[in-house]
Amino acid sequence: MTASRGATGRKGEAVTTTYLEAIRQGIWEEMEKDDSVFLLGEDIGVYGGAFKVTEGMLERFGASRVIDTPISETAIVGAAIGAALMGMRPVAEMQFIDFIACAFDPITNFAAKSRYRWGGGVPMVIRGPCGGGVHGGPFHSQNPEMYFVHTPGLKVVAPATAYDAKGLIKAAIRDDDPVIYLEHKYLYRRIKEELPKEDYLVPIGRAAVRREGSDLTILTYRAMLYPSLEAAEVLESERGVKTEVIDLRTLLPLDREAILGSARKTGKVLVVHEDTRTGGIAGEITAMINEEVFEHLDGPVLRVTAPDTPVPYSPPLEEFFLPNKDKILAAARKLNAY
Amino acid sequence: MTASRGATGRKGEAVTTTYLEAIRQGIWEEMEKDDSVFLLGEDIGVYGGAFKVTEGMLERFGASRVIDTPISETAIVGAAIGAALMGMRPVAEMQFIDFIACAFDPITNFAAKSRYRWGGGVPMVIRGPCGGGVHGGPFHSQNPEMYFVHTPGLKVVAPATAYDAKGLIKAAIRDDDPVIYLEHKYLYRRIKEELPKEDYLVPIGRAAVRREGSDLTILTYRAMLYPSLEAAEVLESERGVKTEVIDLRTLLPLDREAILGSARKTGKVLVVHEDTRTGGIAGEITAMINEEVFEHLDGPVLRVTAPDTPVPYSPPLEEFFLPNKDKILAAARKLNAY
Amino acid sequence: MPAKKAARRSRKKAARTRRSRAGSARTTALPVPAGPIRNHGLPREDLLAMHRYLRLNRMVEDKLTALHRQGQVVGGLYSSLGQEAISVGTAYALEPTDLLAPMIRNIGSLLVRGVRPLDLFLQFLARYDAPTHGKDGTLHFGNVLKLSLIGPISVVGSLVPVMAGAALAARSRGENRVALTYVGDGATSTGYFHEGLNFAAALRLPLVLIVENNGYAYSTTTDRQFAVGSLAEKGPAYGCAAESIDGTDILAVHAATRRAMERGRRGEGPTLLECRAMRMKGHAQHDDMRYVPNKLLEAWKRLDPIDRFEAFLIKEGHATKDDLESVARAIAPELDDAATRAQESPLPEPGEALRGVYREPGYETPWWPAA
Amino acid sequence: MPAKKAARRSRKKAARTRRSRAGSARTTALPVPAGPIRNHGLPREDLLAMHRYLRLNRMVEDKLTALHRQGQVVGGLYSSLGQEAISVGTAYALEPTDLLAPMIRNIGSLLVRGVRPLDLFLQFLARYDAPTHGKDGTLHFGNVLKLSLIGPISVVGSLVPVMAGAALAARSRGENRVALTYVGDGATSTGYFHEGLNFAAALRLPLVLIVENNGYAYSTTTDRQFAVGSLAEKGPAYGCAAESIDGTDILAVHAATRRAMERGRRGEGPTLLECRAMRMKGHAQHDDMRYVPNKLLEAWKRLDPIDRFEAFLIKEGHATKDDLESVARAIAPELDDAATRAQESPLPEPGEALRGVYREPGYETPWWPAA
Ligand SMILES: Cc1ncc(C[n+]2csc(CCOP(=O)(O)OP(=O)(O)O)c2C)c(N)n1
Ligand SMILES: Cc1ncc(C[n+]2csc(CCOP(=O)(O)OP(=O)(O)O)c2C)c(N)n1
Ligand SMILES: [Mg+2]
Ligand SMILES: [Mg+2]
Repeated sequence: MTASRGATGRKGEAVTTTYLEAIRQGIWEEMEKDDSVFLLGEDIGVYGGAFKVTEGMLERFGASRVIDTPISETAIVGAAIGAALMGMRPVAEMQFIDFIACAFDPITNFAAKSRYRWGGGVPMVIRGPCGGGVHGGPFHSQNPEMYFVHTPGLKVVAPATAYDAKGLIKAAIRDDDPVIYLEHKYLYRRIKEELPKEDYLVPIGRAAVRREGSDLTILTYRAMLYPSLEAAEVLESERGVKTEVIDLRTLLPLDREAILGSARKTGKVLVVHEDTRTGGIAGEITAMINEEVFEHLDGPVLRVTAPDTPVPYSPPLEEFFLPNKDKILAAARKLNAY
Repeated sequence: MTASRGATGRKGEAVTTTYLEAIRQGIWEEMEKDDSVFLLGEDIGVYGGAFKVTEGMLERFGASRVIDTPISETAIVGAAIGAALMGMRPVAEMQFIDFIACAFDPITNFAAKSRYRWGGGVPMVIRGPCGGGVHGGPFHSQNPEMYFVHTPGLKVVAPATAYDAKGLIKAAIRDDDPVIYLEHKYLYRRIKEELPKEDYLVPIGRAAVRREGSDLTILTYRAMLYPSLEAAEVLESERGVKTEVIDLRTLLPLDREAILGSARKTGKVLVVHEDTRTGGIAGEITAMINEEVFEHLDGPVLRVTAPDTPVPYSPPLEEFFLPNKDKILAAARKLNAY
Repeated sequence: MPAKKAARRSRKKAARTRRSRAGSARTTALPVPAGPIRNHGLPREDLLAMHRYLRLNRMVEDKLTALHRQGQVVGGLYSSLGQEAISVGTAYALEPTDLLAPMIRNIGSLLVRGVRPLDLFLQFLARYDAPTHGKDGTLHFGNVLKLSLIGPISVVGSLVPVMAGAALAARSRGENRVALTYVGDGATSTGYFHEGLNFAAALRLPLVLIVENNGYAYSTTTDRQFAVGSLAEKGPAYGCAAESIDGTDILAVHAATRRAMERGRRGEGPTLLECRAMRMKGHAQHDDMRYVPNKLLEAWKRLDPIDRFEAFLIKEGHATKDDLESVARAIAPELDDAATRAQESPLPEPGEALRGVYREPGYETPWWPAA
Repeated sequence: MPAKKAARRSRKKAARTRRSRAGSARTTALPVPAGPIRNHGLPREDLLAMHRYLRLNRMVEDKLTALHRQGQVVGGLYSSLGQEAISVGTAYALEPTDLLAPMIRNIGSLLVRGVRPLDLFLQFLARYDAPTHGKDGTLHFGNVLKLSLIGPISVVGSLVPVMAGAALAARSRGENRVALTYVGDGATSTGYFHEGLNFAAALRLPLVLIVENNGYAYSTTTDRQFAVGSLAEKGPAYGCAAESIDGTDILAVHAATRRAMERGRRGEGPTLLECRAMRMKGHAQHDDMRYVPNKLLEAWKRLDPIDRFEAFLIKEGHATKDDLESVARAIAPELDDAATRAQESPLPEPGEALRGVYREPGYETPWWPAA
């Protein structure tokens, strides 16, 4: 098994890489490059991870760099902090991101505040599968980003594409501050693309324009990029609304320039997120836009989000819960009417 | 020692009650009234609590209703959940609210989601001292409200006055859902007022207009009410800007009617919070106002907040960190210029 | 085996384990040889009732597996194959008013407590008439008032302090109820386990904490989870009684649970009960458990809890082979019927997703009485 | 006392404690009678150096108390009075490259590690030249590269997994360094303690975990925190060595730390070392500790760690009374000078509040080398 397992497609096909494989490749390459990078988490070694993100790594890098831990999220993160303070670059996996709640104190009180307090930098990555759409129910579907976006000292990234999944995990590992890397399990095997052969990074803090437009801006990230793009397509083809779609990619720090620039250009901004509504990142973005480019707004900043409930389990409930193309279209039409 | 300890002032003086004593009275009255109410936390019994909020309660209600626990925030909240599911009404103290991070999983994954999932209501209160201004440093000064405002299934209250401190703790205890009650340690003994003799509640979910005005609205809560009122005074006396000051009191659910009504009336809204900026509640309020009353806005919704850093320790740093009257005035003047 | 003796014995074993471990390939240990099943005075009707629950446990799970293969089950499916004696033996030992909280593999405990197979199928098929209206799946539900049953969440270990609190509530109301719940070997590494058990011990709460040591936490062998040989060694650290018992012997499980309950009712605080067994299937349906050595599975297969109990019942003259087979024959059509009814039952209406986050007067959850 | 024996003995004691507790008023136990201090072969210069650190520890705290009374200390002030032998004995046992992380009462450990009284005064007075630039107070700072020192946070127990991780990092780089940190009796109830110690034990990390059992967690007596008599009983639950020692005997502390370090370096994993002492002041300056019975304080006062060690030094002929007094005389002006310098040192500029949340090239923290 090699790092490029996923990069060799069936004969004759273009070589495409899944989102999951992209994360794996990114970690693999950083492990090859830098001895101070190591992994810890539950079932990441012998089993290769619940979703197989770390498959083959134990065999390649050995048990001292790929550490199967007890079920101890607090100790996993705590130990990662200790190792990071020593100059290592640990990458800790949460088997499902929902269990990051068990490590909330070491993340928010220890890791996030360490550098500010005494200069003790914590170059650590915590990653794990987020999000719904696979009927995981309330404890295997959450989107915890705002807990960390509201914690100064952390960085938070949330890739939507295979390219970014790889580029961001590599950037996160090389970053000198603690990065919460929030991947989406729904995208793991559904999203693929051809990746560059050479080493590349996606810089933390930079959004990407996925589709240019001048009439309306959709700001979104992670899995919601796809229904947003579909909606943009419909808006343009059916109504002639030239819709810009921006993939935030990094949630902390937000790419102010990209957000404000597009808002200034279109004057109409819709924020779409899978996370629940109240206290979601749409609020932060709306505040930022109000403060900086209010006079350019032709309508209110609107949002399409999950409602304020736990993530329900039964398919009709979860479908109702998740934002989708139609909900985005409805909001965009409302906004467009301004 | 009696519940009304604080209610008997020095001879001849009006009978005033401190904010701290008001919380204590509220708990005491609910303990007297309802056998299912009990307290648990660190040093709340023999010692009466690090800030003496539960002073005298062990003597009055006995060790089975005032429980000194081990240093186990997860178990404190976990046990409170178990007892609440059994129909009790536990009130758990966090010695400093900063340590609530150690109970993040039981609060957000267990308590908040229980009723939704299977009807298992969790009538529980978690309370503790928040906020800065006393040089407590990064771990004794935090304002953790947004972690809970972003968690569907919880309610979050944050009193600014002694009247509300008492009325809200009583309402929280009687509430059938989990309530995070976030008191401010700076106000404990600095704020007093005369309280009604009779039993009263402050309903959860209702803001209070602290000062009426028609030109500009300041939305704020807890300790920031006071510099906001001072600023409003200056605005009106020096500039003739009739400034409305609304004390949110409850952060989840927000009082939409009060917020939107005032925004509609004045068209200029400033949100002031002591919590850090990015992901703070100002964002949520800005989004709500954008969505609902955008056409009534005469200027952007602006915010005055703490910056995105841990709470620093040294007095000049903490003073610089905290919002104050002058910062509010500066933002209000900017807003007023629209 | 009384706590101290167990702890001493297992400590010796631990020392041995540690010594041997350094060199050898890391794996979960083979079962210790099982002693004969012994009846501690249970009448025949109890023995047969327990047998029926064991069989029901297994057949409900077989049915769920079949439904899963047909794509009917929403989400994951966990199995208790090989561990049924733990669920059934512990739950059967309780009085109906004792407080019970299952973890994900304790479907047998729920059956004993009176949850119908239909309720379970509705849950796994995520139907509106399920105990959660389809908002959550698997065994994630409870009913405190009618069944003294508290529902779990996925986070392992979380029930330990919750059940300590439930026991506390009962005691403070003068009710003489014990609280029983489960953790796996893996879950003993959580802060929840530690804080909850210590809290119960410090407050002398009647908590019976069953540790199902099934050799694995997902793919992780016990020697990579902790450095003790037996999890009963953890009891003395909390000043609480501990025993390590054969979890494939339902009567041993039942008897030990009874001892623990009595300790609890006498005010002696919690008991930690390690029940040793093997997880005979993967972590969940998707897991082919390639990581488990065959010889381990074979050794444990000889200790199948139902086979062992049936042999005992026959040998002791409580039942004939045919009696026992007729139990399965009687259960099968019941389960077919329940499965059909579940499949015919409607999914929830989408708008149900928005209801019941907070108390809503008038809104009914099927398993929780309106206040 | 070797681990097993200690655990057994303290278990017996626990049983006794539990029995007696039900009836009696709840309180922390009186000290067990102390044995004589014995030298395990340390040369005189080490003995005198340790004595000097003990004295320095106490005098630095006395100075801080004086500064606190003058309103110069920003925020709370914690004391290690009665516990100095634990900080000094453990830290002195380490090699300079061994990893050390103090908790709030371990000012003595920092002094041994080379932190100057001036640095401490600057911290407590929240000055710009303090190790944290005034962003945090007390002992909340570290310096990994120059002092192998990791800084704590207020959350008790949190250093346990952090130091396990530090030990792991060192091991993975082939460095033979042990990691040592502290918890109080109260902090043993945290999930951090459990997960961290178990993690270290499962990975066999060279962690030396000192439990300072000073009878109280703030106002809470040990019997309301846990149901064991000695915290060394917790060791076997993790499969790790444990000892319970007299924390007022600096040489016993030193020797036990050395044994633990050797175990760690031999690859035998962590050691739990309970050091028994008494917190002779309130939880912090504001606390008059009305809740502590006088007779408890009196009993422990007779076990003052400095008095005991001085009596030993005199008795064994290592020093005269005057030698020892001259130590204090030499320290006093140094501290006066350091305090004056700290008081004359500037507070941070307000804008400093915004700096250093993330890595900022060019921004220097005094105690952390720029990358
Ligand atoms: C705190 C937490 N971390 C991770 C998980 C993911 N997870 C689910 S079950 C499991 C293994 C549990 O092992 P064990 O406790 O031995 O129980 P078993 O599955 O063997 O019954 C893991 C890691 C979880 N549910 N909770
Ligand atoms: C997790 C956590 N909860 C609560 C506190 C508040 N607190 C600070 S010190 C203390 C008591 C600590 O007792 P112990 O561990 O025995 O240490 P000692 O003060 O006796 O040295 C408490 C409750 C804290 N710092 N961390
Ligand atoms: Mg297991
Ligand atoms: Mg203590």
